[in-house]
Amino acid sequence: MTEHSDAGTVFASKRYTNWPAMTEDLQAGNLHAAFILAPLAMVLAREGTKPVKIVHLGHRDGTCMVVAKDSPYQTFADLRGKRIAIPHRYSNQRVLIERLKEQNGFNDSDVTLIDFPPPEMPAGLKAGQFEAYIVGEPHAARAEIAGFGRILYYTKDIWPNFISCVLVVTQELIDRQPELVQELVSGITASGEWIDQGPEDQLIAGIYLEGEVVPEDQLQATADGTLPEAITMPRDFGISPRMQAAQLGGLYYGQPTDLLKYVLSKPPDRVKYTDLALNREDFAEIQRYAERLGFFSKRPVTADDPFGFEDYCDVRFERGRARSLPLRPAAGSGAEAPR
Amino acid sequence: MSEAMPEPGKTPRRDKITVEGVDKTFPTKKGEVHVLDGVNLTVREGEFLAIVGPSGCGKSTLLNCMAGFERASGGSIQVDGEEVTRPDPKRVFVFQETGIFPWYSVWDNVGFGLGQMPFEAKDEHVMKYIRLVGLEGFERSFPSELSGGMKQRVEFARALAVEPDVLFLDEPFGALDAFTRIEMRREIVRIWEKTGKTCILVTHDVSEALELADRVAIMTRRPATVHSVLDVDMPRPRDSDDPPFREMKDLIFQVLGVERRV
Amino acid sequence: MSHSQAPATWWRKFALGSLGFVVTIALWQVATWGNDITEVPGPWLTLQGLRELATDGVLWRNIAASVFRVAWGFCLAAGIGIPLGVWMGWNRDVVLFFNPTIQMMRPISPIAWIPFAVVIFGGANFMLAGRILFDASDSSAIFLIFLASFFPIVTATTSAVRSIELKYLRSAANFGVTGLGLFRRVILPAALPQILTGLRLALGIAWVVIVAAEMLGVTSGLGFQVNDSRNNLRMDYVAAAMVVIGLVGLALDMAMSNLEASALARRGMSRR
Amino acid sequence: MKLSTRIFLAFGLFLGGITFLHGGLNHGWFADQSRDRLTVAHLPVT
Repeated sequence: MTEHSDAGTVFASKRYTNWPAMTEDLQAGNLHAAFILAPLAMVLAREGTKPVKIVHLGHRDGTCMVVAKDSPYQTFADLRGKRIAIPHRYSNQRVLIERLKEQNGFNDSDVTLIDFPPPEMPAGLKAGQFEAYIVGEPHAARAEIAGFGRILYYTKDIWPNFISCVLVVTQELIDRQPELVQELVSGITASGEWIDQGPEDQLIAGIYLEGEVVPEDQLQATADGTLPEAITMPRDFGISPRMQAAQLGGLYYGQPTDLLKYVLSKPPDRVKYTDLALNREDFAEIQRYAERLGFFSKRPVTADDPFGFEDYCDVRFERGRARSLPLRPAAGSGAEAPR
Repeated sequence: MSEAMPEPGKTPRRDKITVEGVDKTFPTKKGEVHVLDGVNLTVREGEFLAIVGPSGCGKSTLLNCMAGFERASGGSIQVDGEEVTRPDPKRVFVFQETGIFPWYSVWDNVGFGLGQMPFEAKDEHVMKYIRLVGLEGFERSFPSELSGGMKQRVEFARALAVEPDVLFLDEPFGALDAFTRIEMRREIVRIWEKTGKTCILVTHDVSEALELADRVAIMTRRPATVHSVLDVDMPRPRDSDDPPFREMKDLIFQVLGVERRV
Repeated sequence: MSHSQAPATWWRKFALGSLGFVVTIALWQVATWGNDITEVPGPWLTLQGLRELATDGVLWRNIAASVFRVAWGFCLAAGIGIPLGVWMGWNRDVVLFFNPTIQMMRPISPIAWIPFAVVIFGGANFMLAGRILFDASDSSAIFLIFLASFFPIVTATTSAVRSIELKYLRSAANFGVTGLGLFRRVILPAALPQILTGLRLALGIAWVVIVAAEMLGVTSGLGFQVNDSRNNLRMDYVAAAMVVIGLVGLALDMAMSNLEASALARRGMSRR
Repeated sequence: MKLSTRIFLAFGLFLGGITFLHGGLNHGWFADQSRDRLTVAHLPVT
């Protein structure tokens, strides 16, 4: 509960369909908080009309490179002269590719990068529009589940603990309502820890096992989807925090829960939600690649116009007090939590 | 405006409309079209004058000039001594396919020219003319629900409602079937006799002219002028089979240079 | 059709119409046999998706957003387009002044305007009594709908006024009706049928444009629903959204044609 | 009732109705305003 309202703050999730729409809303002042690609956040901090700051990480890893199942490619070197689809010019996937090119001594002409909408990447691979694609989940898992794709690399194979999405907030929000930002960041830290290391036998508020009686006030969903309706989970789905997260994700992502279950469990370290604190070295390295790839072409980083960690990150909110999540023992859970 | 009605049939005294030396040319892409060439014509008050001539000879153009819809290129047209410059509710024009408004009911159409009036007075006035043309009971109907003849009656009622001095009739029965045409001719003569308006009828149907008019002006081919004006002193109601009727008809056809027998 | 036929009975219309409908559904079912929700879905999957979206409430929010934007864009376009069209139709110099510009801008598809729309309207929300009336995506979408509807309406109105039969104008002049009275009692009513046809056409175009316009830069509306479902690998939701787009578009068109019919009811022209 | 008023009324009611519907459903006109709100945007992608 924040100081301003006894009823607590409503953090309303708002789903966008593409990055440009989100960046435009951030620059236009219609949006003050967003999970966004790390390099894109740095570009906004550097060249955006409305200053933003990275206040926390969204998650680590969670990106894979996928090739056709029956294709001969076993390492990145095999992809010399081939086409690779990426989601966005300023995406972290492009930074990962840059590192792979460095490790394998590729120069720019050795591989062709194609900007491609993530949801169409599996179909694009199947249709042979490119030999590999690198994207965040669940679009990598889809090709795998559908049986025509094979994961060539998980992020951990290329760049362990790689930052992919970050939480940015506008400077205006930081100045106007810092305690809101504080509550948001500590909430995200707590839920991250719950997903990765939470108790296996406790259900988070709002989630009920099939057949359990659901208290009346939980039933209706508010118009803008802030207070989630009570979610009933099939008993055989598994009740580990990751499985509960898959159920919650289904509501907010609108994606099939079993797809999210797959992404969050096979293998478990496919995407990480802990250790989300900002650290200087991670960003410095990403910035090095970003500068080399000309992400800051509009306002190049020079000696007398420097661009450092403090210009795009604000660590104050990570040091705030931790927050505890409303958990309750899963009554009659019986079902053994899957490992 | 006195309601003194000269006895029907007797030639009235005063000149109502004088047309002197009127020319009319139309600019077209292919150069000027000379339609009227020195037309002279006088219409006496309360008279029923018919203007006859081959189609395309410019009789409608003359009527439009007299009504003020068109400006004469040369010469002058005067009504009650005043030059005609634009249309006036005192001189109402009745079109071939009726000019009544399909989006208004009969009542609204007939009352169109009356402007701001208290409702009772307007209703009484409108109903008077609806009864005059025999359309009582149809005041709420819309033109699309009426027959050709009934629509023509509405147009007459609308024209008469503003109590004009002059009625211009441009082949008003052209779009009607033969039976309705005869009925409407008798109707217009009855109204003319009852209201004493000055009527000017343009038609290419010589019989129609002779059945209705006191005098018939015969127009030449284009560029047209008035060839001659015949007095039609036949008693009403007129029968087109009477020998004098047929003689005048032959005369007019002769003047027009058109062989009558088929 | 050399011989004259009796008008189709109500029963015949319904039977043939639904037969056509059933055949289409059957073909659709066969063509998409066995597909799951991440491929082109069959009618049954689409129906289920539709039910889910409806019970979830998101469908109604998106329909409201799309119809809201079409309504405002269309009404603004009519509010400005009709008077301008009448003025252009009535005054020769005015049409010479405006027409070249209008005819040049008309073929530019509203979709091309999206980047400008977002920049122009990307800014603040438009508030009313402390509540958001138009948020950023609302106003840019309304702007696009305005453009999509404005040009057909102006063109239709201009030609409507120019093609008013001379005898009506002369009758009015003959009875001394001029100025505002002439517009209100003769010009507008005479031009109304063609204007209404123009409005119906413009509404159809607007509805096609709104879905495309909502694919970018908005976070609600049926266009957003299609794109968002695609991102979430829910092709059943995409198909469901398309069915809804079709139905709502049909409903709007029927509403418009009813308005047109009732407006022209007693003029004998509506029974086209 | 005069035709022109009927047409204006039809469009006016339609506009007013859909504005309230959209305002209510998408802009939370009728949701309780007592609580602080912060919208957090995201894409359905990790």
